[in-house]
Amino acid sequence: MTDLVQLLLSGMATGAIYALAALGFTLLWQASGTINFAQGEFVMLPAFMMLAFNTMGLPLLVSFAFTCAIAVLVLGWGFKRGIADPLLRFGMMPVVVATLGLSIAIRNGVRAGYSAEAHPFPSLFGDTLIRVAGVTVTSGDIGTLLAALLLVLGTQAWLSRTVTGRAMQAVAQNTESATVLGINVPRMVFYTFAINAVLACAAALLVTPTYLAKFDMGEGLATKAFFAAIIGGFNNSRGALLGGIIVGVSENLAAHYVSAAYKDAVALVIFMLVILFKPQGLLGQKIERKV
Amino acid sequence: QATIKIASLQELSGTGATVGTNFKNGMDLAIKEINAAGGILGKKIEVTHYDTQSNPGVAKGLAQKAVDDDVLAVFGPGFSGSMIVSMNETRRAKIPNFTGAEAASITTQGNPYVYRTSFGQATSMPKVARYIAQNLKAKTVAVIYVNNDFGKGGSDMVTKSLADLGVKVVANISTDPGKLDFAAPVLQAKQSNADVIFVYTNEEEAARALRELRKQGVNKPIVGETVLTSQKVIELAGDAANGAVAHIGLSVDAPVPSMRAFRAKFERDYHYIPDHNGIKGYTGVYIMKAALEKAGKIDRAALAKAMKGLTISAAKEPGVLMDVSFDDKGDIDRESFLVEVKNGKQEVKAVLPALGSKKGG
Amino acid sequence: MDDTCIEFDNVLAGYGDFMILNNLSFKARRGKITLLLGPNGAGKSTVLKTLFGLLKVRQGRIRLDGQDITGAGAKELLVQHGVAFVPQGRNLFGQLTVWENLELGGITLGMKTTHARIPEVLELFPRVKERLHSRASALSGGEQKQLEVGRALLLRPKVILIDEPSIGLSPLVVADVFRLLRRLADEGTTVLMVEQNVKSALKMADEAIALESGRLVLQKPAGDLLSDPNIERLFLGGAHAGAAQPA
Amino acid sequence: MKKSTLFLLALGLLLLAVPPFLKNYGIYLLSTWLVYVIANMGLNLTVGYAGQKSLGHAAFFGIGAYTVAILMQHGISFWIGLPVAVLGCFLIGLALGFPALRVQTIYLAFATLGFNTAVWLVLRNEESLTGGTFGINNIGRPELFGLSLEGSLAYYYFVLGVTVLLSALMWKLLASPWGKAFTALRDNPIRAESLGIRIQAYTLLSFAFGAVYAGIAGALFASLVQFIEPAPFAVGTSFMMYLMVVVGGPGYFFGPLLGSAVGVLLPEWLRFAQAWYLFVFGSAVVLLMLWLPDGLLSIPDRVRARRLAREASAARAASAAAVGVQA
Amino acid sequence: MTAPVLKVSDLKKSYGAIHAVAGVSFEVLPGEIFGVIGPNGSGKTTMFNSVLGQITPDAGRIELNGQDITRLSPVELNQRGVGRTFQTLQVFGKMSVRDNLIVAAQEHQGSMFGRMFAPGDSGLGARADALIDQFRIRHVADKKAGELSYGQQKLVDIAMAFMSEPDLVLLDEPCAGVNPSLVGGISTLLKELNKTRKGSFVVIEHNMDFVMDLCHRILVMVEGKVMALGTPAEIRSNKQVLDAYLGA
Ligand SMILES: Nc1ncnc2c1ncn2[C@@H]1O[C@H](COP(=O)(O)OP(=O)(O)OP(=O)(O)O)[C@@H](O)[C@H]1O
Ligand SMILES: Nc1ncnc2c1ncn2[C@@H]1O[C@H](COP(=O)(O)OP(=O)(O)OP(=O)(O)O)[C@@H](O)[C@H]1O
Ligand SMILES: [Mg+2]
Ligand SMILES: [Mg+2]
Repeated sequence: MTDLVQLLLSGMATGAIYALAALGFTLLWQASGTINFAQGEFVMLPAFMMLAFNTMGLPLLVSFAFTCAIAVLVLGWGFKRGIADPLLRFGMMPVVVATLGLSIAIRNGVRAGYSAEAHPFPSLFGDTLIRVAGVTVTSGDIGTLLAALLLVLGTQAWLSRTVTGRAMQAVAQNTESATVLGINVPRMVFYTFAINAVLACAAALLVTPTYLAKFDMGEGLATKAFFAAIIGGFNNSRGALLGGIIVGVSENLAAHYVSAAYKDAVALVIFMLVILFKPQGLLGQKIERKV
Repeated sequence: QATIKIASLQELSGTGATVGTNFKNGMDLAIKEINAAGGILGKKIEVTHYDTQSNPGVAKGLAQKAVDDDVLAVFGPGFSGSMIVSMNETRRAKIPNFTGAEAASITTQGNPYVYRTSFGQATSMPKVARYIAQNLKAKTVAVIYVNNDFGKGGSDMVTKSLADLGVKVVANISTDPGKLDFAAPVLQAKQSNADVIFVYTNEEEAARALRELRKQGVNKPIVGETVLTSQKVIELAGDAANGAVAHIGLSVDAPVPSMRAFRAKFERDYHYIPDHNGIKGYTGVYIMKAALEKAGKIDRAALAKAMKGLTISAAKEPGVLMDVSFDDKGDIDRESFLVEVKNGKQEVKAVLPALGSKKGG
Repeated sequence: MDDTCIEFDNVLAGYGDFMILNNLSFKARRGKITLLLGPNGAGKSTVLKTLFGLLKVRQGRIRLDGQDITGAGAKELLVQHGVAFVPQGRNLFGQLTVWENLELGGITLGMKTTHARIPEVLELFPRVKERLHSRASALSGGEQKQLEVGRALLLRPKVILIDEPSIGLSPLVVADVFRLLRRLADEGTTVLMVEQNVKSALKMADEAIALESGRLVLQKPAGDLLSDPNIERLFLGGAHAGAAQPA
Repeated sequence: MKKSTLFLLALGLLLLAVPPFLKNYGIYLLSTWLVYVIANMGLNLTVGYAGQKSLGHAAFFGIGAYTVAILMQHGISFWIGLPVAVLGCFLIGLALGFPALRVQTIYLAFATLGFNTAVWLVLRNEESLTGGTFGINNIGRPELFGLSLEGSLAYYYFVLGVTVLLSALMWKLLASPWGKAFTALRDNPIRAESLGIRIQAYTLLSFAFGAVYAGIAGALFASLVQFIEPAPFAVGTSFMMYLMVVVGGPGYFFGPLLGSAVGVLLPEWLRFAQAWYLFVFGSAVVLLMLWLPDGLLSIPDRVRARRLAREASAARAASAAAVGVQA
Repeated sequence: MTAPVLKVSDLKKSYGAIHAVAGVSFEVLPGEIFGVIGPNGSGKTTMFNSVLGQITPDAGRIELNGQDITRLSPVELNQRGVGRTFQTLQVFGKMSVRDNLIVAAQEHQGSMFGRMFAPGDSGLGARADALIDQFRIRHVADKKAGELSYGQQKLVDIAMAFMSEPDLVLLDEPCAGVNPSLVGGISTLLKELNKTRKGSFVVIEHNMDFVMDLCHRILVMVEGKVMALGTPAEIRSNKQVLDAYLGA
């Protein structure tokens, strides 16, 4: 029983990490109708930036603040001007491929220009072990889980409760109509990417202690985040959290109770079942077609 | 020819990037030194590094390119899969091929042109097994390994070596490359109640495994091979690394002055502490130098011939860092170390003599 | 100052390299309903899109109340000049609810004003009111059009550009909408409307402009045109169809 | 039409005449390029023509490669292995089409990605069959009419021949009503359905045919590299294939030719950039997309569209001049 | 009495609490032009889509020439000679107008396997050209359909429905956005086809001139139910219909 609880708790902590990465996907999907295949690198880059500030002697949270500012400029504004503005109107394919190219460039740029090594990263919540009734969790695990919850709910609320959030969604659904209504389309698109950049920084701050700062950390992160986002529901930010936790927990349970070699397959099976029978995801809303 | 042209095929991107980059940097350091000191037999070394992208298909093409370029020798690749493909090309062209790849099958094919610059698993695992069986007096072992050719090969080999010594592997736990959460593998190892836990993964995963082992309060001996106690893992795992023991073929923390000096030079040039792959690359070039000097001419056939049964003493050629010798298959032999992590530092518990010099250890 | 509200002065505009409006010039008067007529593909919708800043003007000028607005963007026109545009086809946010669509329609007004005005608009379109919390994509074709018209009226525009509002609306609703536009015009709003429902549109309009191949072919008071014996030939039989549209 | 025929002839001649003057590496690269051309032709059918977002193409590449490799390992000829691979890919491709009947766009992309991961897991874990992470070594090359294709040049010509043959077949297919049906399916499936186009059948077949091309390419790849392991058939390769198709021009017949060159040859040309070459490659892909969002092969289309637009403009201006103003 | 081509009995379709179609029954006779009118949101399009297999009705039975076709897929219906248009524009935007027309009928030429080897235009070029002329879209025949004006696309859409020479065609607001001169043309065309090929048509339309002139019988739907069914003259004088739909 304690074993099960241990696995569940551990899985939830890992799941929270996946959820943080998945959150960016769901945001971009809802608010710009795109998928950013460089999202993993959008987490990796701030991780290195923070590390750099941190090694320069700045406290972690100050490093985080600086990094956010730079990320909003580079990953937010730069991405909007450089990729979203020119390509969004051509549909999904060019954006997908441009972000694929971008991920190759960022990943290998960091590798060639900085380091191919993994670097340890300080944890915001420390690494204190907490033992309760035979089950051990770390303060980092709990902190990550709570932070993920907070960010997910915040993003969700922003999108669905505020008019700006809705305007962002409107732009994604029908840019021309949004223009006609006087919605400042470029600004909404910028908000979307700026928020995404900040989310990526937050994710970097929280996941890197576990993931370690490494040029290819984004690759694995992105794959898990895709799974999480699909399972939870791509058009729903809360889905990211649920999906992440399902992936994290099911991996652990599968590794323990099924064959370890096929442990990935369990998350995969859930993923496939969800896609086929509830493509909108567990929490997503169904999109009906109208003819 | 005015220079000695060599090609280096390394995993510079993709999953093997850390390995390949270390090897490359090690090579570059050695070449810089050698060239500064006048080269080999008066000729400078000219190296071209190629990125295999950790992909055997690319490695094969690059090996052909090296052959097309008529190089004297090829270094790498370090991934066993890539090496198995590319060594066919170098063999056909009779080009000596130095590699850091560890898979046993590389030197069992009777290819006279391959030479390892470090132990293969066939050499190292028996040493680890002997330590587990004889020093730790363990009866059962749980193996946590990474599910790629490196990890799977090692796990197979250690299982066999342990069985030879009457030790049983009671849990064989595979983990994926890049795995984050070691809760399940560690729990499984714990539940197997094995006397020893043997961890055989890449650096980052090793660090995570150590952390999780500490988190779940495992107090069984934790043993590894090379990676587990490497500088990187200690850096990444922090306190959790304390107490881990590993057999290390090459270590920058070996109690050998030449090794310390190498570490200092490497750190000066590249601003980080090399792992064993850095040493493999560095010594590999010096091994070639020694062999060429023994042959007395810059010639592929002569190099290959000189490599047969070559023994190099560190006193004569300090660049090899430690005395090494090669057998006819291309496998290397030299002293190795048993290392334990104490207070975040590697401490050598024992120096294991080269296989060739004396049995046992 | 004369009562010219909208003025196209030798405008050349189109899609990419395909010029649709060929040096088009016309004027529409303030507080009047000007009807834009012409065969399919004549460039009527293009006129409205160009005016609203959605297409680039290559040559010529567009003026609004004497002010040059060539090149002005949609938002500027909407906020500073009080121009609203109801395009042809479907222009809703299908995944959002009817209410949310209305809210977004008033985004340039601020939410307080918008929320105050929404009930007024809903009174005009009871059908839409009933579906207030449905997703817009679930509405019938005509209901969607009503919502679109309502969304534009929310802005209480000074100038309203409306592209074939009758598409999909049932006769009673068409009559309602036309009556509504008439009332707005009488209160001072300038209406520039494209319609294929020529007969009923002419009855409520002040002036008619006819386009063909992006050129002005006729500008007349609507009443004159309605009583013109040539109207049948012009718009119901397709007199000029010859050049652009071989029969 | 004439210009493109001329271009093709020139390209064909080049591909026939140049390789004997190349060294092994060049020949190997060209062979690899052709292998990817075949695979991407298949993906272009699925993605470019039929509009089905597939991120699982590498799975079929792997199935083809492993089928032939495993059979050859057991002493069965390449020439038996190849049809088995084709049949296998066709059937599995059909099966993968079924998700596409339920979901579209990104959901389909992720379903196929999941399929790719599943195949990769099997390749890696079923060691007794696939050699697991150790892969399969010493895969032979086939003989053709008693001619050995062991040499790299011979094998190159063999791959070239297969490429030409498969291109011709694809050309024929796309020129037939099927081509239009695929395009209709991509443009507007709802309308297509109402016109009696069996969108289910065409969806499934677009996957199946695409898979067959990938399978053949995989078989050729196995014999080319003579060693296979699971890594080249993981999701990353599917991404790369998708990238190649889109960069080349999805829905353009010769798109895969150029796209594969970008994916396979360009990184090699960029090696002069040393450690930075993949950075340069990634950036180049981004810039290419920004310049030509519809792919390299959209250039002629763009030029033609421009010309047509100008002509239409002129015609419109003329007819406008003909209508007089009445006031 | 002749057997009906299309027989719809007690068709129902609800979305939650909204009863979009609440029990509709009618018959369309061979060679008949059958009008369907009703206020916005009265369920006309939903009824169409239920009959045509686009959406699954909750209840009811649909027969084509005496055969049950309830829940058949749109493809099967088309193969049985039922053509249609949609209320929203539904053309193949990236294909030329001519290809739009050809693809609209090619699935009726030979077998699926046979088409794999057939010429690209399936021998339908002449038929497509005839329709292009009839709908006066010759000057845009080679343009991409997505780049046409609304009305032009509508014309292409309608022409597509006729390409496969169907026996029964259901048109959802064919005249919306079409220039009056061409509305007359469509009217003439329908009458012609109706005479020469004995084709039957069901037309949803808000253009009363068109409907009253063209249709033999008219069904009036209100709130998902049938309010009236009769000849144009009867409908025009129906007090209820006047109040609910036509206005004075
Ligand atoms: N998918 C759906 N979900 C919920 N409600 C729907 C859906 N589709 C249609 N409705 C509702 O059903 C009713 C009938 O719609 P339908 O489209 O059939 O009307 P219609 O008679 O064609 O109207 P119009 O003349 O405006 O086109 C409408 O009130 C609409 O809101
Ligand atoms: N996006 C586009 N790209 C290229 N050409 C276009 C585009 N939209 C419209 N056109 C062309 O511009 C011309 C005029 O179109 P416009 O939509 O202005 O016509 P319209 O007068 O509104 O016709 P309708 O009555 O059919 O709505 C048409 O010939 C059409 O083919
Ligand atoms: Mg128009
Ligand atoms: Mg309708």
